[in-house]
Amino acid sequence: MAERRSPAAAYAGRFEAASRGEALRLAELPFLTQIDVRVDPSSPAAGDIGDALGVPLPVEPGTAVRAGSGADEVTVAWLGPDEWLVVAPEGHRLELLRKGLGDRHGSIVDVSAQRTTLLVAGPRARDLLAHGCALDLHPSVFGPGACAQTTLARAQVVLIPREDGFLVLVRSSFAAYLAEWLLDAAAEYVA
Amino acid sequence: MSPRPPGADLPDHPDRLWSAGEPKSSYDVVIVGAGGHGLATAYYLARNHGITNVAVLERGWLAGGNMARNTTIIRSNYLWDESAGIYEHALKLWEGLEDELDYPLLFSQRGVLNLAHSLQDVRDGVRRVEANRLNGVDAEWLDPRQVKEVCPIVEISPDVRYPVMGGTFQPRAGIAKHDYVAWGYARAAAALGVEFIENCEVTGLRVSDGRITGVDTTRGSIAAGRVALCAAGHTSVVAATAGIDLPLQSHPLQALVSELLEPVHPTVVMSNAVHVYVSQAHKGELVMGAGIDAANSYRQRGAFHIIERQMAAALELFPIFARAHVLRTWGGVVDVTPDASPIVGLTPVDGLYLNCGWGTGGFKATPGVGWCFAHTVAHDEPHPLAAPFSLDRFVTGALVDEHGAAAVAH
Amino acid sequence: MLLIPCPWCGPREEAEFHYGGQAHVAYPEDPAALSDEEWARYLFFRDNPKGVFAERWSHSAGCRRWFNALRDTATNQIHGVYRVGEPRPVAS
Amino acid sequence: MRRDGGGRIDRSRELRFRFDGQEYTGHPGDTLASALLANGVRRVATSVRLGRPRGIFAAGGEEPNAVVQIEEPFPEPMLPATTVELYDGLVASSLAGQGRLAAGPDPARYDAVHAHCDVLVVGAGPAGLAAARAAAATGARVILADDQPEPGGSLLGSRDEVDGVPGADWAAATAADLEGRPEVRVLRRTTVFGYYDDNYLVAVERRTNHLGAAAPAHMARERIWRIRARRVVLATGAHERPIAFAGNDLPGVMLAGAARTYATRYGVLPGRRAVVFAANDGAHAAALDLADAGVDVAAVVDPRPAPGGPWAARLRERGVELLAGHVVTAARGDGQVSSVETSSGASIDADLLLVSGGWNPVVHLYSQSGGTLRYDETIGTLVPDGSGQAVEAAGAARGVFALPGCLADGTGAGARAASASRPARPVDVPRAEETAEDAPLAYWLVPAADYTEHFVDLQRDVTVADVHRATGAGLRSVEHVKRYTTAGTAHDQGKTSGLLTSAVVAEALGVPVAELGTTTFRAPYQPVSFAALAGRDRGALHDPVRVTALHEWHVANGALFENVGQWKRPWYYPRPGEDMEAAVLRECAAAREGVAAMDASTLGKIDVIGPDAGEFLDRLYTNLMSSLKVGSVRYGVMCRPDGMVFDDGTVIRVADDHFLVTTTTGNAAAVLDWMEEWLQTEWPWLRVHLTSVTEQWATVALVGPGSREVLAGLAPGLAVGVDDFPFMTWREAEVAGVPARVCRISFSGELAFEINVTSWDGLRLWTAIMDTGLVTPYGTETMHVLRAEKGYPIVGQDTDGTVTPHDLGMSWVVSKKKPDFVGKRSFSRADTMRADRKQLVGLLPEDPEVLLPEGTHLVATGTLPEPPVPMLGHVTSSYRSAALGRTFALALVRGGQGRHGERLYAPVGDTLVPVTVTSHVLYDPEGARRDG
Repeated sequence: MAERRSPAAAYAGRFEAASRGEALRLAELPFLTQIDVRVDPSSPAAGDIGDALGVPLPVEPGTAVRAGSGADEVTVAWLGPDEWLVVAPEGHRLELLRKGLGDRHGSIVDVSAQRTTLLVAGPRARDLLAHGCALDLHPSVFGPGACAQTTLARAQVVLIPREDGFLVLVRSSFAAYLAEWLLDAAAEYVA
Repeated sequence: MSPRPPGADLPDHPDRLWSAGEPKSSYDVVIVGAGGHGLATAYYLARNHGITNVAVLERGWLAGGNMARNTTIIRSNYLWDESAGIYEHALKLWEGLEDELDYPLLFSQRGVLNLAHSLQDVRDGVRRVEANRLNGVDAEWLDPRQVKEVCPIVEISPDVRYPVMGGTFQPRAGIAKHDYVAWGYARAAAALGVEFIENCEVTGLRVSDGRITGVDTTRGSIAAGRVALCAAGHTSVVAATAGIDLPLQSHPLQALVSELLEPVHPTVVMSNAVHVYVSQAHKGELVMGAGIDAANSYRQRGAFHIIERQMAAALELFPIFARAHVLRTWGGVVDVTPDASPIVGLTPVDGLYLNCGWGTGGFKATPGVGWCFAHTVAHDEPHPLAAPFSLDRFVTGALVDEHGAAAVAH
Repeated sequence: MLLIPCPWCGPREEAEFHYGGQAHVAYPEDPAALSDEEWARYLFFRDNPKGVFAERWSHSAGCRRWFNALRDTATNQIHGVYRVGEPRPVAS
Repeated sequence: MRRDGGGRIDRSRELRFRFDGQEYTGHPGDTLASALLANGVRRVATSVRLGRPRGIFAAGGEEPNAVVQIEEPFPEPMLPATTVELYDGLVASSLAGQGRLAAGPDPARYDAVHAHCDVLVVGAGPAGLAAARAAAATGARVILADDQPEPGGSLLGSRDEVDGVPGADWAAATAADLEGRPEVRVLRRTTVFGYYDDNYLVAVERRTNHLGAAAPAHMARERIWRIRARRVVLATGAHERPIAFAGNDLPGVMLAGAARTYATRYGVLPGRRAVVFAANDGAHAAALDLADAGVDVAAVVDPRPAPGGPWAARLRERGVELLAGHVVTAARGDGQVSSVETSSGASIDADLLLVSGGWNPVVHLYSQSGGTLRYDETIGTLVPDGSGQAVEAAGAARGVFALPGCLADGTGAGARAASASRPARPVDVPRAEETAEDAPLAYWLVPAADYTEHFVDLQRDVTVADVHRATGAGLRSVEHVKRYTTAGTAHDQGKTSGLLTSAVVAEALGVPVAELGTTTFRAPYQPVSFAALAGRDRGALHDPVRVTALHEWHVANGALFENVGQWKRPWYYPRPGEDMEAAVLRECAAAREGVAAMDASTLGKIDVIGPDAGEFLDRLYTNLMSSLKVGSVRYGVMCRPDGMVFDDGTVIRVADDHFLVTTTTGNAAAVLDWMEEWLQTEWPWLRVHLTSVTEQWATVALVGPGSREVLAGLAPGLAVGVDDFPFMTWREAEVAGVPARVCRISFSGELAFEINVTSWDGLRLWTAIMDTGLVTPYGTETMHVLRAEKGYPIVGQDTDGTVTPHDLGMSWVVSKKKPDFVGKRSFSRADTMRADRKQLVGLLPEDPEVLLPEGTHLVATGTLPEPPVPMLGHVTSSYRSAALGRTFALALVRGGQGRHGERLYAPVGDTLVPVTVTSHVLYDPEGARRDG
């Protein structure tokens, strides 16, 4: 029986080849847990979900929090005034969150396979993304702790800056397009 | 040295066109807007109906609005009977217009191709062609190979993102030179006694007891027995002064030209799916139009990303254009109705007549609109070809939904 | 390309937004009670001013929130944005 | 004509190039124009209308004459020779106004990039460099863009000093300092060509052109910069303007400043013996520089009665004749200037006639920003006069022409621009020598009896006589004159001719230039290639290709694909030797008689969660959703407020407060937006959340009488019997070892199951299904045949935005109980109540082999009357049916629901095909097959 397969699996080799130089590192981080959380941020339920996550839901637009490490690491990204995306290693705490919400109004939806996560890192990561992203990615504006839903090339993405690069969360059906686009844009940096 | 370009052989303009003057205090008919529609209406009022005490008021310079900004495509291959009726009437008039006006209009019946890029485009295209034929409008369905025969530079490889799966072709369709058309009408109307007043913006419609009495303008008040609105994108603004709300939204529409190039493009190609339409004008420049901006605006310029997308689409269809250059971009303001069809006819105000909502289709309709609207103004009742385009249809629901037929109705 | 200040995400490119036309056109309380004329006005008639216009936008490629903006259609200048449910500010 | 020394060219290297078939050489640092002049080439073009010889007139992008065709390394039409950097192997040819496109594909790459800054400075001349320097000193993020290969602007073509060093050296040092700062970006060879709303400016960087055939293939040849700037300083300089006199188009007539640039920057003498015709001191200075470079300046003709500036004195000191109060009346020569006639009666032998009617600030971008312009009578030109955007012009771009003024102006503007972002830091103003100059005279037109050789627009061959003819024809607007004469519409967009045309019109009409105004400045400032604007959005990247989790399997198994929106969907899977018809008949038969499977993952899926979810859906769907039981599935239709069908799909109730809605493939995003719009803007009190899960799930439709058995084999834990698992219910189960949600729904009328697994597991599920060896994969074409046989409409194919659910024969899906839902009110409008609306019917061609083309219309009579022929409707779907053993179609027909059994005619080509109208449900109308 075939194994499960991530949306950008076919690009692993080309990502690796593009990452051989000093300039860039490209990779898919497959099978991460992703949970879409909808809840009134001022409600007790929001607090309980934060407790379940081990970190409060960030209420400042365009921010993300990161807590824990290893298998317990979790990133919570603000997507909207009552919406967050929880990103964590595989097999993470969907049920804990459901328990946190209880039967109060809100929604906890498993969207792990809705988007896949691409890592764009290295000294030229910002330059690479600037070819297709209209946001100001300067670290003084969009550094660790920030996040954004925006467009990269012609795909909608969630961008989460890290110390050494960016997580680019892209809808699974667009993953191949975006991978091709990134590799094409990277031609000048990896040649 | 290369051969003499066709620009060398363009016809000269007449030595006498018209003269714009000072407004009189009163006219039988005031036409608001000296664009193509206003000028053609004035001409046919005088020629067909003998009404010559007419002033055409223009807030800027004559034919300086959308008439000066459009991509000059002329066709009549519309889906719905109502549209085919008025646009085909226009096309028939186009075919005799140079003689009628005694003016070289560079009317060139080089055909218009509408490309299909999906199975649904094919269905819609065949549907339109078949409707055209039954309506007596010339139309053909072409397979990709035939598309290539009509326009050899079109990329018909099945390997592109949105391959060409065929196209409709109207051989009698084509282009004309917009300025020459306006000037031809203006000159002919002026010869019949019509007056043109430039730099004269209508700031209000004067209504008394439910009847129009005149207009207020930046050059004073002018009395009028009848007032005909031909103000395109600004119709809402003018009509609002008489308390008339219209189902119109005004949007920027952009177009551009390239430098002069040796002839490569023998026809007109339109593609709704990739939002581009292109022809090569007589002097050799590629003339291209893009889609409209989403948001309402009266700024006569559009957003740059629309131009970028238009170029990407153009190069998918015409890889040969890669190193052509955009010389100039510009925008017009088009007034769009909910069903992408115009409104032509009477209003709740006696003696006030409405001609608007042509969206992207105004230029090609010019003679037909002028003819029908002049009839409407002269007889105080809609011309039969314009009757389906009443304001009332939005109440009954009897729309002429060209949106359903095509994303854009260029 | 306008720079539209999403009331949540801050200034973003126009291409991230979806245009929603005139703001404050409420769905009728009881459509069945309306005449054809009144229903047609709800369906099809919208203001089209040359000047300040209260209009709706959705930050469709961002936080997906609908909001309102006051924009001058003659200059494209945005005088202010406000969230659904907030009162229309006085245009500057 | 190359000088022995001087200039910024690298004489140690020689570049070979060809022009009009002749071999020449030049040096790095040359433009094609300077290299041609150095080789004594004077005629570089033929005019477009009159066929007159034309030479090089300017030294920059404003060049109106020397527009050439690049032939190699790759054909490119219509480039000003003044903007083409010379490279080895360049082959170019002269043109007569019309360029040539390459026949083959352009191999080059192009791209685009977004950039943000506190201060964008456009132009790296003295004012621009000073502005960037002042802004950068505060630590602000600065972009300095300049169209030349090296910064310096006018300093490169003059002998002025700044801060005690030659201007070009100061520019190089300043640029080097700027480039060393981490927050400053200096863009060379970059032309800012558009200024849009909200300080969005676009520029094109020419990155590899100057490398010729050596350009690296992986580098983008041109790059569009999309720059969002907090503030903008426009230091775009000025263009010198010509004067209209007889023969002013002859090769050898050149702008005075251009001639100085050729001598000083490129080390080229544009002629040996010159007459200068100018009404400003700057041209006197240029004359002196040219004299120093070795040009014999025979005379300076100056219409001003007594030009007395220091330059005039120095000219006199050198023995140059100064004809004050005089004008040049004609340039004479056969193919190029050989003599110059003046109003003093003199005829002076010269091969070079340098003209300067004054300088026009380059206000194009300022105007594009929405800025207004004011006519300045003293310098006879348009200057910036206020913009709604955060921009200011500096230096020559706002009419400050002298070097010290430019440096001070730029410094001030740069500091002000940065102060919006950073605390101010005092910066010293670079020093340059002050020269007291006499007031210039705005001089346009040399009076004459005959104006047929006084050119205003060289590239369009427009003369003063042409302009007079236009005004004589009654035209009063400069826009009309432009269109009548075509002045200002050529490749240079009137950079040198625009204001001159206005002035000639103004004089003809007897009105001030200020009153007449000028034509609008539009983007792009310089022509930009289509390819640069398209960037990398070409070919496979033109528009995203969306694929499902099963895509690789479809490709590997020979599927042909249909574009549905951005998706690639398998269309059909031909076996060797099969055409589409054969493949589809086979796939259909498998679904009707055996088992077949389709990848249905592209359907949109939306989780609708919250206590008011049922009520919310009741408001949007035409039928009742709140009554749906947990564990059940219901089909629904959504209409727009105008009552026309917008989308359809199934809704499953996952839990009391949780529905999962499916949408059509093409409408998924639109439906989500639609739902959010109603929820957020109309019913914000409803406690509902919407989450797209389209790609969370891979969906496989398992169809056919044998599907139950296949599913049972794959899902041993699932009770699949007809009573255990009734139609329109769903179950959770493990299928092929993968957790799945299985729905018993059918879009074919057959017994069918829709299996949803996470998209990671999609391929696994599909492979397991195919590995049974029992299942035939089928594509969208077969899906369409199957659903059409059952009369199920496809939104967008059988509807076109003018069709209600009633028209589709689906009144059963319209609730009569609900007081309201979106669209309901429109069902009682006059037009939607008409009995003769177009309604969905089936059509059976009388000849069962005849397949009606989709789009065919229907008429009532067996012979066609003269057009217009009344049309009754059209064919929306048409297929050859394996199950029916014949062709059939669906159609929208006027009053169709009352026409069952009627014969109509379908014009196909030249024949009229008789067809019988039937119910739109042609296969298994009793629904007997859905339970297997």
